Amino acid sequence: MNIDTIKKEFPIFDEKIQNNDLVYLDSANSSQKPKVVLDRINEFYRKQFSNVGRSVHYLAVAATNLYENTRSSVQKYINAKDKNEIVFTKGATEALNLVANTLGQMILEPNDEVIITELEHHSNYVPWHFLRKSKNIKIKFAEINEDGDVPIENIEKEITNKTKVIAITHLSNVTGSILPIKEITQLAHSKGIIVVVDGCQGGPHLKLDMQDLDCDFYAISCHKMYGPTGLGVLYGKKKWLEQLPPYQGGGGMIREVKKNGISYGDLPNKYEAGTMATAQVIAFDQSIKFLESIGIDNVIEHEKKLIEYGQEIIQKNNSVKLIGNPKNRGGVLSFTIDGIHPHDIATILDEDGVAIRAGHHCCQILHDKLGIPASARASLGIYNTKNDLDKLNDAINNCKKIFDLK
Amino acid sequence: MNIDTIKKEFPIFDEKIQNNDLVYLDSANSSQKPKVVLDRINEFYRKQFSNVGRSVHYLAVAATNLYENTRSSVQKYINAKDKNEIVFTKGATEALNLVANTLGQMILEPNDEVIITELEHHSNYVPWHFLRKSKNIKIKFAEINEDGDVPIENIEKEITNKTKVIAITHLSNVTGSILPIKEITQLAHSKGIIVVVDGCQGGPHLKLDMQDLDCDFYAISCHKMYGPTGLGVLYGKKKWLEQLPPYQGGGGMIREVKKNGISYGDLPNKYEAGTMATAQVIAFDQSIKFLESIGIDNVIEHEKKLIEYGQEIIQKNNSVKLIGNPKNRGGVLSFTIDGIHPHDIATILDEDGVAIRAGHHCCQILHDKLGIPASARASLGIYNTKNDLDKLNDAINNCKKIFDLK
Amino acid sequence: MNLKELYQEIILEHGKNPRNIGKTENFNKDAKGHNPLCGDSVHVYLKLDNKNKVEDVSFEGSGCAISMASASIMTDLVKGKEENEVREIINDFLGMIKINPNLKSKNLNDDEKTKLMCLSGVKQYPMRVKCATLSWHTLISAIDNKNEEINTEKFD
Amino acid sequence: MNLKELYQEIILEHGKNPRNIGKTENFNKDAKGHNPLCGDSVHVYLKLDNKNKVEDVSFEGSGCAISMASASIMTDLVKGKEENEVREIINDFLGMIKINPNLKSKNLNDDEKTKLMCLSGVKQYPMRVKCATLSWHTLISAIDNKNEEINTEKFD
Ligand SMILES: Cc1ncc(COP(=O)(O)O)c(C=O)c1O
Ligand SMILES: Cc1ncc(COP(=O)(O)O)c(C=O)c1O
Repeated sequence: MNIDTIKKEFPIFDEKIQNNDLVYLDSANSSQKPKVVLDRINEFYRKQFSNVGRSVHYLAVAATNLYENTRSSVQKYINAKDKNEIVFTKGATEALNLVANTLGQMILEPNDEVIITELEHHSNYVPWHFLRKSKNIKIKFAEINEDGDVPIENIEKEITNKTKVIAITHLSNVTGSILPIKEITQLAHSKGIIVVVDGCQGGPHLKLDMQDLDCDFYAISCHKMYGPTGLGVLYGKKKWLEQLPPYQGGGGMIREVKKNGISYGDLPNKYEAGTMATAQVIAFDQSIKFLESIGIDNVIEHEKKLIEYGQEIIQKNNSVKLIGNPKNRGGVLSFTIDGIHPHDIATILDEDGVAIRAGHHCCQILHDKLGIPASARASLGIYNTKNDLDKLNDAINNCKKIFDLK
Repeated sequence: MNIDTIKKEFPIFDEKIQNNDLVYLDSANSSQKPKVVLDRINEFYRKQFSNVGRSVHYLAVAATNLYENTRSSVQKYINAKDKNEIVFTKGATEALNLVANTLGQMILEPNDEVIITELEHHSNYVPWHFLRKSKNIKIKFAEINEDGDVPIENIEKEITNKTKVIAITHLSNVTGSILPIKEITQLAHSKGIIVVVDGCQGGPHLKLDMQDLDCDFYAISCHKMYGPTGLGVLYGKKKWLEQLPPYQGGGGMIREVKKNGISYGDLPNKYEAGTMATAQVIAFDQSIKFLESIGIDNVIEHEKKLIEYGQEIIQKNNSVKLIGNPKNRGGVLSFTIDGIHPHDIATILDEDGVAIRAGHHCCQILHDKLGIPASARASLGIYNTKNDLDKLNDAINNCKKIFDLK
Repeated sequence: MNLKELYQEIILEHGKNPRNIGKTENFNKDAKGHNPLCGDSVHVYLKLDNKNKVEDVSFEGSGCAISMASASIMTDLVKGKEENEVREIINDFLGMIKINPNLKSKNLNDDEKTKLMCLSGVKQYPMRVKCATLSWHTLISAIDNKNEEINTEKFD
Repeated sequence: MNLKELYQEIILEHGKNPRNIGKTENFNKDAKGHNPLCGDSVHVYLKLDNKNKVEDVSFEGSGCAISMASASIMTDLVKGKEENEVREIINDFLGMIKINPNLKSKNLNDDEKTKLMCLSGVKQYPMRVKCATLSWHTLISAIDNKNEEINTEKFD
């Protein structure tokens, strides 16, 4: 696999950003997009645009078929049993809200417990917090160990006979820890507990096999997966999506509408109320094809090498502290520098064309636990190279110089 | 104003659709997109892409500014008092769900009444139906008169001291009736009733002036307004958006997150959880600029002439029956032909390159009331011409010939 | 076959004057079908004799010319056939309307095949395939004694 | 001014050794400020004498070099000034950091202006302007006796 060739497929790297070559290390936030995806958006709007599903004219039929093709591609890519287990949402956040809200309507009772982890992104905490407020459920936090991992024992410890849901990230967007979803699901299912996975970082970096993981729900963020913004995917087992109530109401999700009552459509329409992100769904097919053309095993291998290299050079750098030391690390390197606030780091690195993120990365619980207000984060995509990490290290050194650090 | 020049700005009309020039009469479903919007999407992804609001690096700052620029443009375009009264959603359907859900959480009590009309789209009925189920509110339907209008008296009749909300369409997507929102709001506010407007068809066809209409909420569908798919706008008066609870939970909408509690961010973040439709928001600025460059008064005048012409030729055509005869008709002509099912009409018209929609157009209540299972609908956009309507009429005649009608 | 021919050749004949309309007397099986997209609906009534032969069959419903014609042709064709023959014919028709170029059933004679093939033009109009197949799915449901209403959104 | 200069010239001096840290004894006004984006937080304590002059002022907080330096410079500058002079200085600073090229205040001498202008480089980093202004907004809030916490997301 030749990364230079792959990188050439991303038009943004042809640009100079403030006179610098772009060293983009913010892919955990959002990935850049390959040309095929952008061309598809453009072509669809220019030559084939129509709304889907509702009209019988030529363009509408063609658009509907394209839209449903993506559903089938996603189904195959994540190895779901049924095409109707794929629901398009506006993002992973909406997907997680959908799950919490509908489980809250039907399954969760007051005093029931939901286990999340200290690693969770706010998107996998706030929706459950809403239920804590409205339904008086309890939220328990499975703790991280000193490496920033959540060993399965720490989850098992929190399980009681009130536990109804375990909602966990596949790959932490701060420590890079990869959680053993398959084992957690086995444990959970042996006790009749539903497993919801926040797959935002799993999507671009890991092999997605729903039959292997066996989780009940899996949320994907398309814009982190080389796809367009404004799109997410919720995978849900058919038995759940069939029995749970709808989330949003509107056109397209109904069967019959009368003044005194309404019946809802079948899957997948039931969860796709209103006009969907048609062009984005259709273009996302190209993101999947792009990933398939590289092969997820190659992606994983490439990123593994990079992360090992990055870990090595950063660890050697005086006063720089890596956050977490997980057994299995995905493409994220978060760090602090003693005496320099992460926002100052990010601003100074940016001056050298190195784009990283600083802040709590929507993981305030984790940062509180670590006793730091914020951290700096370099995160990888398929287009990154060792050279990018060298530049990161150089920029860190420049930054230290400004602050008179050795 | 020269329509030919305007039409040239829409790349799709350069295409042959099944060997025909495209006569696109399905804009109430979704409008075609001008080149400036498509170019903006492309340019943003290719040269400037980053997620907004969260990182401090150059691209992120630039994207955030572009994103907020659109908010300001929308504010000015609809004459809202404050930029923070503009919330981006995935569509008008989500906007209406947001309003119903949050009013349901805080304002509506069991047995309170919500008035909608018989003209409403499912997107402005199903979200209220959810509250009927969960909170036992009542939904009352203001009736249409024989012209397909909802005169203000018919709304007034339904008001009781239990009425808390009136939720109505600005322009019916079936009869084309334009409702007197300003007067309805005056009436409602004199009794302390909240007014929610479904502005899906108002957006592209009418002058939007929130200070003049004075409604409390207004929902817009960007893809019907020459903008990208997967985007909507909710306008809400600041006093409401400030006091109502959040809708979806996740990254970006919080202030502080602790294990035992969460406080929420201020407007507009509070209602924009998770990664938003960044590229779509940024490109929508071009849709607004495009509309501004033509001038809404010119749009209205052009469409008024067209609709009068269309009404005239359709009314003259034997066996074709126009639906509704509103005092004030926006760009929609729905009709039936005795003896031919609307789906057969649409399929046959499509063969001549005339794209219309057939069905209940997500208005089953209205179709029940009219005693028809479905209707055929031709709807207009800024790019349509008299020639398009002539072709519609010719195609209707071909269709009648096939069915041996005179 | 172009669209005009599709509509003219047979659909109009059946669509305008459908056969077997109404509620078969003493029917012993029935099922309802609904196409939410078009609003087409159909109710199929079936009377099987004690040898599982279709003694009588009829339908009530409203919808487009294609769905009404299809129901009308279908009821004509299955009358007098045995249950397993009917199942085989239904499968053959559904296969033809989706992918197969021709009908293969041995339970249909050439005349009957010609009649059915007039619906084959619907293939070119994918949104309308559901109109053509609604009554057939409903007939299976009636034979199988399924109580749930057939909904075209459920099958592809 | 390039970034290196911005950071080096003054910010480091203040950022690393901020003045007026702690809780002024017998303060009679105070307010808290928070920047949710960065996690910066500041608590300003103010002691006005009976002629509304700033007898003492201090701050507690944590945050980036820019916000700490800004708070440090601010507290130095307003000490000994009268309330309405302080208000005028704050407005002048906020204007300068957003749009104006220079400071115009008559309540600042040239030395004080030079000190403040070292923060002007922040203009080029729009995401960081909020860091530089947090303590200033918080000071207004303290003077005005507003009880609500200042949140940088609230003002542009
Ligand atoms: C009147 C009306 N309301 C609501 C909607 C729903 O809008 P969207 O599908 O963009 O969410 C539509 C469009 O389908 C409409 O015409
Ligand atoms: C682990 C994790 N969960 C959830 C999210 C939220 O995803 P989105 O913003 O696409 O809705 C993100 C990304 O910000 C993430 O990294």
